[in-house]
Amino acid sequence: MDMLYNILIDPFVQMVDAPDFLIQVVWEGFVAGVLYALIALGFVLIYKASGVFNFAQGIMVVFAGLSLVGLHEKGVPAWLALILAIGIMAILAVCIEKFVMRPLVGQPDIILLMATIGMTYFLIGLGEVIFGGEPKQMITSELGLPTGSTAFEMGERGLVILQHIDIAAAVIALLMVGGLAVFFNRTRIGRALRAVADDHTAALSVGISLNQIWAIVWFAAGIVALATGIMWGARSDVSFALEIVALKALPVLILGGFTSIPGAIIGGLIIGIGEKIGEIYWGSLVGGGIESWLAYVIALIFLLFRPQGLFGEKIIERI
Amino acid sequence: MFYREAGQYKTSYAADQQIFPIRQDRIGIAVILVIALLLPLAASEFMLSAIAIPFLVLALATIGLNILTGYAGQLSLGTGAFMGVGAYSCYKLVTIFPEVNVIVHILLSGTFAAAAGVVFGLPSLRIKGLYLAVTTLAAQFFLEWCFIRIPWLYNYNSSGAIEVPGREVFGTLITGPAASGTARYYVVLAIVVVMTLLIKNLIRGRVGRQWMMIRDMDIAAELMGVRPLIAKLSAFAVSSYVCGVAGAMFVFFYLGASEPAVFSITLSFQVLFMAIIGGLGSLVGSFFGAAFIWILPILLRVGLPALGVDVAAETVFQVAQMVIGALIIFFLIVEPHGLARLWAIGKEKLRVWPFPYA
Amino acid sequence: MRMRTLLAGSVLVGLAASFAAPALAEDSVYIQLPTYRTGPYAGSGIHIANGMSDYLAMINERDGGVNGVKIAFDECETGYDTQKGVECYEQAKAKNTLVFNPWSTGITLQVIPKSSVDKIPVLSMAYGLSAAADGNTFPWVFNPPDTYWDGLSAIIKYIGDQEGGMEGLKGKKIGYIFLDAGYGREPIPLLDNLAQKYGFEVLQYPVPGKEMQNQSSQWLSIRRDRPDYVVMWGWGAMNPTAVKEAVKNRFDMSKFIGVWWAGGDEDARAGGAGAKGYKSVSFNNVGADYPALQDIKKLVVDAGKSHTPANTVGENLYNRGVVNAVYMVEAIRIAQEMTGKKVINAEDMRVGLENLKIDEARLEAIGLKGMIAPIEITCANHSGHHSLFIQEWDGEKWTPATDWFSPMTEEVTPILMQASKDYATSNAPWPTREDACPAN
Amino acid sequence: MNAFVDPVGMAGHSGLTKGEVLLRVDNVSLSFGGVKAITNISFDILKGEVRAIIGPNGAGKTSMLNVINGFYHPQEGTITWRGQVRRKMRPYEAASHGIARTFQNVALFKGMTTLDNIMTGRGLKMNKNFFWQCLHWGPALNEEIEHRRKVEEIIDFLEIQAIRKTPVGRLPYGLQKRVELARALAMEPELLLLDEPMAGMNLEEKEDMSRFILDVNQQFGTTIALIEHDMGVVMDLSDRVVVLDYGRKIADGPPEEVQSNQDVIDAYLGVPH
Repeated sequence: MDMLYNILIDPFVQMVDAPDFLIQVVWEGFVAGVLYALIALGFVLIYKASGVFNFAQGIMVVFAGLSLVGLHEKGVPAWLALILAIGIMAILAVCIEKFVMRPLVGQPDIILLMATIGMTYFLIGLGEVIFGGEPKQMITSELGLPTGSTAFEMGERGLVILQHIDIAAAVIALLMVGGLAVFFNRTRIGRALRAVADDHTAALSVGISLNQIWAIVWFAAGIVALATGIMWGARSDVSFALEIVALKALPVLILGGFTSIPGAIIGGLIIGIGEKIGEIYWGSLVGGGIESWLAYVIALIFLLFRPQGLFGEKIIERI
Repeated sequence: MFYREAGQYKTSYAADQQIFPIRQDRIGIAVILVIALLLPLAASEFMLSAIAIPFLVLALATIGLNILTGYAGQLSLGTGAFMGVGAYSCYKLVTIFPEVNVIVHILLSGTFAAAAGVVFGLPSLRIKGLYLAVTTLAAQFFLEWCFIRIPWLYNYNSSGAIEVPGREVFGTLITGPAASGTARYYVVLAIVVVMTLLIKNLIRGRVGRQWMMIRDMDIAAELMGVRPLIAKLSAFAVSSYVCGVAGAMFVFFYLGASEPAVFSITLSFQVLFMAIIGGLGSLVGSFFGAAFIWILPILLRVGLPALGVDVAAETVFQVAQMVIGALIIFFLIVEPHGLARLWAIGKEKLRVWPFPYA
Repeated sequence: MRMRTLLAGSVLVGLAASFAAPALAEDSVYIQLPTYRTGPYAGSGIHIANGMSDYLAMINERDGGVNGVKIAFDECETGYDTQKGVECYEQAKAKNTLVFNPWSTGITLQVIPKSSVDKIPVLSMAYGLSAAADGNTFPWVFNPPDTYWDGLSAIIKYIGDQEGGMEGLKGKKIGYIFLDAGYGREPIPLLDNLAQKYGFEVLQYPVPGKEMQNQSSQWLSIRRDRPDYVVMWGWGAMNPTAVKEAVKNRFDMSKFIGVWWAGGDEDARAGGAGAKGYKSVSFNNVGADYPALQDIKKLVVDAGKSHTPANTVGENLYNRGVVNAVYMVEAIRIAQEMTGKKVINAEDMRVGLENLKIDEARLEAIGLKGMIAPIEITCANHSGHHSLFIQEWDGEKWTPATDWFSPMTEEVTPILMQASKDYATSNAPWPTREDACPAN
Repeated sequence: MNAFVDPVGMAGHSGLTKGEVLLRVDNVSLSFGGVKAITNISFDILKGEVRAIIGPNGAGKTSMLNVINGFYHPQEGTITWRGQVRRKMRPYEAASHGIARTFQNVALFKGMTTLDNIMTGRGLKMNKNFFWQCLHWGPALNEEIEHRRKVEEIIDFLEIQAIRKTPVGRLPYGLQKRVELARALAMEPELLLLDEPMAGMNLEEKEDMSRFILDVNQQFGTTIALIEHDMGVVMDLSDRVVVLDYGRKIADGPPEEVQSNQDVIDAYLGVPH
């Protein structure tokens, strides 16, 4: 009886009792969700254009963040370091296209997935050789990002604290999504990209260069990775442990669908907010720490009812 | 010239269906087995304990994953957790029934992993491909959490770890810290060889064909009378059983003690690599893959400094990691179907050697 | 083709050579240092590794080794991964290391059962299995100067002092945020005991290893529960994230106390100005003004014989790495005295460690007076419940916030003995000590 | 579901005599979302005959086969199989009831050899349990060899001995079609559904295939329902023809009769509706 009360009633009582705290929890979930969504966005971009499930997105986040901070540590001014980091992501994109994607064109999904895992290994090693293994502080203020926080008083003891960097993260994420939407729908390259996504061979036959498109897509994913690296780095620090956080994008992806940009955003928010609320209001019932698997279970249950994901079309099997 | 099957006629279907229909292959496998049997005479303790034993155990785990992914076509990222289920159940069995032969426990522990595999395999009836892979991560992380959170599993040890007690079989200590590398090696070798053989049989019979039908074209398979529920879940069960046994052996014959972090996603990936680099859907490939992913980095780490390349330990480690990453990509480009396919191509070439075409 | 054969051949020769025991020169001993300069825990591991190897290098440079016996040492990268750790151990065994320092609780747990069989002492300085302090049960394992239980009791004692005595703890809420692994879970039984005894409430906030950099849930819960103090058992990337989150959630930093492994300079620095007041319990002082550290700077770091950045010499984790090396060097010295041999082996090393005694005079001679408290290991007690102190982050560096004080030995000892007994029974037949310790 | 399985050999055969109704489709309708694939179709298949289903592209022919072997479940109408009205039925149940088929786009198991592909057709008739399977010895081995013998008979019948151990992915299209037929025959079905068995074949291959189909029908007495575009083949092979257009039945009867039906001619020539 007590247990039922704890599961079914008590969490809601808590929520009503401390609405300020609930708002804070939802906000934290929202910010985490935005960051998950950013990582997921990188996956989606590449999957859309090349059908590759890019496992290396996580390490690309780390790599991008490390390049930025590492260059700054070497005495490069922040703005120049940012430009150089973007440049490094461009070089990386070209290399990946030339040395990995091009030779593997037309291989089954799982082979391409494995290749990206191979890339992950390579980049971890490379990153550690170049930048060393110790975590680095994100150069938040040097990049002109806000660092303070604003607190809103609510009621007697109520308090909602909003970190400026989190607000910035949300704004940047929004801008990136908007920018990508414009890029996909309004530019020539964007249209070519969508054509490639629909059918590689058909795209080739109308004179679209796959190699060029892929390099551009990987570059776009690299920029998304850089943004993610900066934002997440500002929340904790830039280190190789960050790579593990990227795994969180996977449930987001199956929720939102591998090919849908709005799906990535909404999936990210559902997972972000869902797991925070779950952990804080229900997690303590089983000793806490359930965040490590809650997102996957949410996604799994969801998939059982809707195997095609949030934005996917209903699958009609044919033979 | 030497590797040629000309003149070897099969006069019965039974003879035609042997695992090694070609005489030279039979000789080859016999030689390998003899070498494996004699290895402890020549090898150092380090080679046995740090290379040979984990190699064999991981090869078995790879075979387990290969059943699921290579033969039944269901991608799984939860291998590490299923190995963990095997290891923890074996630990519980050994501590609850100390008088029973530890090898019995190890073989039994797989059934618990099989049960876990079936439960987490249920979504495979509705979910396919990469989506399924992500859902197996739910198994990975949930089970990992259980290994930490259910103190009963590690007998309430304050350290949260499980330690392998010493157990004897036929008067020889085979587990625990005092067991010699040689004893542990022979037990591992025996279990791995026997299980590989049994699985080979399973795969070339009706059950294996059902799995491959589901893999190659699940709809057609169903139209031909395969029940997806049974075929998929049996693949999950057998695969997890094998992984569970491998997990139990990993702790009992290699690590000697273990904490939950051992069965993390890293292990799952490691085994997946072995399966893919070796070649999905190939048993011999599982051994190749395990050798590539397990032995090569050790050779690099031990070998580079020994060559007189004077670099810091972590650099060797990092370079080894880069080399492995690059080699994975290289092999995928050269032969996406893994080392097993390279091996098969090599054998075909050898059959007609010294002529380029037959 | 010839090139390839040549290469393959030389690899094989090299391998064969490396598997064989290294041909030691007459006057040197070998120590393998398992370290991790890569992976999620590298942030903490690098400084430790630097401190250890620099001190050993300095001893070789300045004194030509210990009593003329050079210390040959090399690192083995574990990446904090147990599989690699076991590999390093097997390698170290093959190369006849004097002592094995796992630097990871997981690896320590793996090697403890093997150590007594292989006769290699395991030195797990203030980590690993707390129960191993019982020298009667664990003759081959050493965890000086203190166990986690000592550390926790010291923190509680300190909190009690802040509240005007232990009775002030009554009705207080103490939050415990920890890495959700054996390491973080070990202190919980003692924490519960103490809570019962002193009437405070314990709130647990586990941080899964995968979520080290994503702690907002834990800190939101802390904000909701408003504990009076928060105690942290963290390592690697978990620490800086926790400090940042604490600052973000406006937790009173002076009431946030970490274990010694949560006291890295970079851990605290991550919180920026807001981290001022963050505390951690410690058994070594920071700073590079000690003569021994000056020697390291002069002979090793500035001489370009190490990749340590000069500004990190004297940081908390670096100095702790030095302490670990000091224990080893002193143990070698004592072993030499006791056995009369110059070149000792691992079994002699165990004797050295078991009789390790560094008093004030010796500290003075080493050139580390004031950095650490005197220490003494006995046959029965391999840890020693030595004095600790609380240090505080002043925004730039760590400064002592208290004097040295001793942990609650009387609370720790029973739970420690019980744990050691449990370990031996659950791992029966656990080898008994051949030369029983004299009863004291 | 195993009621019909006869482990010894001639599984699933009902004992109906030639000319009796084996399967009847009554008023079947099928739609996906709002799209109607089949509207109110009724026809029957008699034991021992060759029944053709023809019609222009998109007429719902393949959907009809899919309904018959349980892959799609019609929203309306019933299917009577051997005199029993069938409710919802899973494809594997249809298979165990003696319905086998081939596919429009070859649906062989690409990772397996010809021999293994055909052996899969014997799966329903093999029943040695898991543990014998692991040992691959004694009863399991005998079973395997017994079925191998059957499969070898089919291999001889379809003249594909030379490709026995070739992975099917490497075979040319015509041979793949033949292996697929072999696989279906290995099931010893009572009703064999062939979805465009001659699509993409050259004249010679078509002749071979026609010969095999007739032989199967005459030698084994297997009832055959086939979809085919080549009118010549249809007219030569089939006893009766049912014509579909836009999901509706527009004609049903012997080939000559259907051939002269005005609706059929219009459908094929594309007279606007």
